[in-house]
Amino acid sequence: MAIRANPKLITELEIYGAQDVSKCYHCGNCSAICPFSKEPYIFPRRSMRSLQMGLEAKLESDLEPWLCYYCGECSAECPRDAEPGETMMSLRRWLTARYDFTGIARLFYLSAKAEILAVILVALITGAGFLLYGFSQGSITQYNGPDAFLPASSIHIFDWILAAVLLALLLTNCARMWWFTVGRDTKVHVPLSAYITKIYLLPMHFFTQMRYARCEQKRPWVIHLVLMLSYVTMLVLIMFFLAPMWSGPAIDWRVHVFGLAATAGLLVTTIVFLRKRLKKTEVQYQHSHETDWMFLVLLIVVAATGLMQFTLHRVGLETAANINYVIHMMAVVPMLLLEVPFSKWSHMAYRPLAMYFADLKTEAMVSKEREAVRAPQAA
Amino acid sequence: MPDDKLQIAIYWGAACGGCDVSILDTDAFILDIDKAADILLWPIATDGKYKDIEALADGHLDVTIMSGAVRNSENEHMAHLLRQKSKLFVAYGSCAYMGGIPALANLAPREEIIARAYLNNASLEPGNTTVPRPRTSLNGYDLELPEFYPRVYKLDQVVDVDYYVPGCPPQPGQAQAAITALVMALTGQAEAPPKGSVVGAYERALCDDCTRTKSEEKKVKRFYRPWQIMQDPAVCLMEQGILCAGSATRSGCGVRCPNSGIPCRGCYGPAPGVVDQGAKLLSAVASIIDSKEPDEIDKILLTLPDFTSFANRYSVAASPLQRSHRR
Amino acid sequence: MTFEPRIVGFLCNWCSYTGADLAGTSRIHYAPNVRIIRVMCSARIDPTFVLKALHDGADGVLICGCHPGDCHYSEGNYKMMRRYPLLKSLLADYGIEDERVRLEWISASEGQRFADIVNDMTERVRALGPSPVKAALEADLAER
Amino acid sequence: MEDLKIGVFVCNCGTNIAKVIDCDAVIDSVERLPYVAVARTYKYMCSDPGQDMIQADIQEYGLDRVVVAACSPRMHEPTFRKALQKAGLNPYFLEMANIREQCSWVHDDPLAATEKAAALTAAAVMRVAHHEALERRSVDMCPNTLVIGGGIAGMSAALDLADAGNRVYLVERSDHLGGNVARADLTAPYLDSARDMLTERVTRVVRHPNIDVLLESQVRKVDGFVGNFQTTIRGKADDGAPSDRVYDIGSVIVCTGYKEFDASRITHYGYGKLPNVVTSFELEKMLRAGRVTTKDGKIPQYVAIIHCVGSRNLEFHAYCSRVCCMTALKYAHEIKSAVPGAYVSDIYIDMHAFGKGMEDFYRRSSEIKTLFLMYEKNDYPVIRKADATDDCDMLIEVNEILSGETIELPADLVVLMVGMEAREDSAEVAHLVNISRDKDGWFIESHPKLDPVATTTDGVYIAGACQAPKDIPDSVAQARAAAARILARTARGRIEIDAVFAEVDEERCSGCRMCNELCPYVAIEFDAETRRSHVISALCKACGACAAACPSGAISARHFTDRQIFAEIEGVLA
Repeated sequence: MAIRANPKLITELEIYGAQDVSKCYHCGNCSAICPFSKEPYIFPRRSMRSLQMGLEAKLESDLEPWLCYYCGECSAECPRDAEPGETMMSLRRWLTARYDFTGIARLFYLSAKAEILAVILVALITGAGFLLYGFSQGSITQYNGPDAFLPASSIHIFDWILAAVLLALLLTNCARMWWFTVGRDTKVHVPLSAYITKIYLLPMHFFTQMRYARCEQKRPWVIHLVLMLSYVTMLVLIMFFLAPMWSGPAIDWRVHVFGLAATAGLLVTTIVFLRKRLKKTEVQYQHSHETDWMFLVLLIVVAATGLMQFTLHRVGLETAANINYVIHMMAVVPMLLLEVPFSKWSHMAYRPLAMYFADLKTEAMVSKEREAVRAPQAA
Repeated sequence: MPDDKLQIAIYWGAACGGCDVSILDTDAFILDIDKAADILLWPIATDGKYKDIEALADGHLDVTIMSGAVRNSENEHMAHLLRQKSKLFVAYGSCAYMGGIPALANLAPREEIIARAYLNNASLEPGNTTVPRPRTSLNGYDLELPEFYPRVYKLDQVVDVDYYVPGCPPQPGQAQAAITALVMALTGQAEAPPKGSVVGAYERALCDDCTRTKSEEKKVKRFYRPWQIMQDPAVCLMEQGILCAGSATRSGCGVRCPNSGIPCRGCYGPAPGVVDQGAKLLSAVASIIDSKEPDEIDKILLTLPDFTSFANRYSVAASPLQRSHRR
Repeated sequence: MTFEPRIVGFLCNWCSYTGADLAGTSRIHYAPNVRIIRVMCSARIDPTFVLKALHDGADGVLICGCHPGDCHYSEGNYKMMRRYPLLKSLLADYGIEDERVRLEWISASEGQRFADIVNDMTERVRALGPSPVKAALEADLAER
Repeated sequence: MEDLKIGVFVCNCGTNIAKVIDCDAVIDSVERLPYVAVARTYKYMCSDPGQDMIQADIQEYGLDRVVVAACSPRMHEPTFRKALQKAGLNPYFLEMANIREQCSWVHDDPLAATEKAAALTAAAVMRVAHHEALERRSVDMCPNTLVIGGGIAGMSAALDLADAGNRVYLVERSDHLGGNVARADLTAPYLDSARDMLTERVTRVVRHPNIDVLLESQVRKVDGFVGNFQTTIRGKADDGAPSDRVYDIGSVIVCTGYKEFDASRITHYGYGKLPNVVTSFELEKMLRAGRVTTKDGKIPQYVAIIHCVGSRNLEFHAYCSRVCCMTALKYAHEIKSAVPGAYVSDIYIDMHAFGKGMEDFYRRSSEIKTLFLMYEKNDYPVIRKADATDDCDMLIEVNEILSGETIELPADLVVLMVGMEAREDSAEVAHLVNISRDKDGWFIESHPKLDPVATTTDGVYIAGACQAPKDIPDSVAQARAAAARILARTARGRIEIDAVFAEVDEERCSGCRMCNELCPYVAIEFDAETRRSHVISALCKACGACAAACPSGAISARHFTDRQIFAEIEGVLA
């Protein structure tokens, strides 16, 4: 059955960042140089081809873009400056938009304005909300205690609600991703047992990013890993250890040692990334999409205000701490509510999933071939 | 008998006798021959015996004029004998020169010929299966017949020949000229022609003497037998689609056939220097066929039945293949 | 020792001979039984040549010219085309097997075709066995 | 025959001959032949030392005949003839035995090959014994040239010849100059206008005092021989009635060009049935008019260009038409500029971007987002009408190689890159000037590499796409090369013509006139007075048809006499 080609797709992808795909004449250098590219997942050339031809259906069900960590080797090697690495990046953005059923992701990727407006809007609502709440039941001068401006308990509840919403969105999109890439694939059937026996792959890919380690240069991997782990640590602290973080002025080192380390990690890595994206010396940081900036900016604001929060509280400037807290939340909420499910953050979920799926599919294909070989002998 | 008289023999091998008649046709000239020569052997006209010839000393005869081809052992025996007894040996007529009509039999194996003549022939009385054999014994008598050879030879395939006189038969005028030339040479009154030369004929082909007009437009869509078409007596027969051997035949006959509306049959043999009269006639015919389509060409050639016996009518034995090689 | 036919080939200079050369430059291998004689045009091939070759002991004769319509001399090959059926009937009357003499059109670009024809003809003539002509004629005249 | 001294020289051709043929064995077998005075082998006979050896032996042994057993006479006969001439021997006393192309290169059994080589060499020895001394003659060279075809090639050749001061008759069948180039808009790779380029040529040609432009004219006849042709050209008289005129010319350049492949022959493309499937030339028309639209005047959103239509496939033409690939890229650029929003797809087999600036042009074409789709030879894309729900007029199904997918490509306008084809009248033209055509109908050059401009008929040259598919620069180059070849000759004023021709022995000619009509060059004249035919040697091209046909053996073909060929037959069968 013939797949419909959509010559327009390539133009649409330009907005996602794929500017030079049409230059590719399929010498295959990129796939040859890529350390991850091997049967049955040969890329980036194949993905470039599908994109050139606008084979939407095929691209939508591809896992390849997620298997790439964008080390930039391919783009460096390309004789026609077709930017295969950047193409994979853009495909990840496009796929994120595809997985998202709300259409918000697509909106953000297609229009920076929309994203910024959304962020500002959510930020303002959050700010206004917390101020109202604060004044309604506490005093701006109080940080802790009975009439604290923003009591930890209620914030904790709010966090959990927020997490629930966020998770719901993210999980539906992940489910859609599974359906596109594995579920509806008629050629390869992954048995349920495999999902279970291989489940360990998921946390492994998530926490180690060991595939990234296979790239030529190791530093990007380290930085990327630090950023991710810091973020996760922070998330865990906030979700489960908010109270001890709150207490003071004495420092509860059991939690704060993690808090401070994570913050440091976040600050350092985001700064590194910002610098790279600004300097544009390395291929993979030459082309930055608006969403990349948004991601980094929010992250650094969150990290900075978080640290500020900690300090103000410890030095006893409680009013300032409260105001800072509101600002902190004005960054945190849009980040969690918008960025995580609808934008760059989502790759934290999609990439390990993709690798998990990829392994499952490969497994399934191999066993299928084995049977194919065995079958005639049996007959 | 006076010595100054030439000693000659006139003999025939496988021949119809027309050649001897052509000599007789020289009318009064016969008497001149008689004056000049003693004819020791001439089966058709004089009473000579083989043993008289055998008795002669070698080279006793000044000249032997032999017509006819060699078909059987007797023809060959006499050819050898006469050659041995004569100074000059002349192959007289188309059969002696090229094998002639008898040599057409070379296109069929001996067995077929015998069968056709003695076994399956309408003129035979039913049940008669008598076939001539070299030896037959009948009520105490032994009858011996010459051996019938598998093929016919022209004279010079059997004996050494000094001169050739072509024609079937040689045109009397030419015969007279040839004989005169020989006599002059023998009697030292003239230079003898070089050995092996054809005497009593011209150097060019018949068309040279043929008075019919020839144009360059020779294109034929079909061929005719002479009786199939009203011919224009003034125009080249080939141009009218009547197969004529004249262009491939040595002149000398006086264009007798074409002048009387009959196409040349080639009895005077090929033009000088030509290896095979038939092959040459073949090219000539091919060059006037008016078609480029193999199928049409074949159709046109259907109007040319039994081409070979026409092309080599007198020259089968002289052609490079000489006889049928069917196995 | 097996019988190796001796075949005389008469090839026109412009198509067939060039085609045979092409077979060479293309290194197309074929049976070594054909001895090629070059003539300017197939129209130059006098039937006498064929008779002469058979008389001198050729087991076969291959005649090649340009494809009809492609003659370098515009129509020479048609002249050969007209002689051929007459020649064949003449040879048949002399009892020469049909496959011993063959006419083929070979263009300057048909090296492979030439090789194939040579191989095919060589095998056919091999199957017929040696031509009886030379031996027979020698025998005829031997005892005379 | 007088006592001859024949020298036999067997070439090893490096190992080309020697690796299969035992050259010494060949020597041994020919040494015994009558008249052979010396027989040698050498590494490369055609090399200078090789030729010197032959010349030295001619002197030393007083050789009067030479046999060289080496490559094909078509290759080196002229070389060795020169060698004989240098040594003071008549060049026609040479005979070559072809033991390379027709022996060592085609046989692997050394014994059989050696035996054959010996036979061929023996035949040459026996033949050469009957060779006669022939003299080449020189005749006046008429400086006028007939150029057939008023396309870019014809005009370029005409201008060079005319600028050098020679008269040129430029014959064009149609009513205007320019040929196929006049049908094009821009040209690859620099996208400059074909029209501008052509206008300059045409005006110069038309105004040139030395060029007679004969429009709506056709060549009816070309008689004679190099340097001395007469041509009859049928043109229109003032009253429009056809009128023939005869011109004296010394050379002919054939520049009759090509015709485009008839796209309707490939059913898969539905050309003629689907209104929006057009040929490249139909698109050129739109581009020249400046409006690229569908049949019903709509602006096409999707444009697909299909390459190799009629070229590079089994059914139609195996050859590559050479210009289509880059023309297709040109269309991509022109369509993008004519219809900025259009999506252009290029469906190709291989992208042949040979030639100056072309690879770069290819890159630029992909930068403007041309979608390149690769299909397999003979696996034609199939075009069908799209459904009402589709946003396009047609759908093209392609088995795309680079993706391995079978895809369906939307299209509103499909452009078929029709290949080049020999004109239907090429056979007629070939006969007119007596040159040969290959199996595809293109005219054959005298040597594919070393002499791509001349033909097998001396004085007749070919240029442009009538020889093989060509782009403009190559056509012009070939045309100007042809002009240069002719100028080199006219400059000398006289030319040598071959000594090989037929002769009538009038002592034996009976005037049967069988030969008269046979000669395609009317070289045989019949004298009504003497009633003999004779050959006008200058007109004779030495085919030998008359010699074979002469019933009385009065005509002999010089250098191919019966005797010589008989000797050769005896030789190969010895």
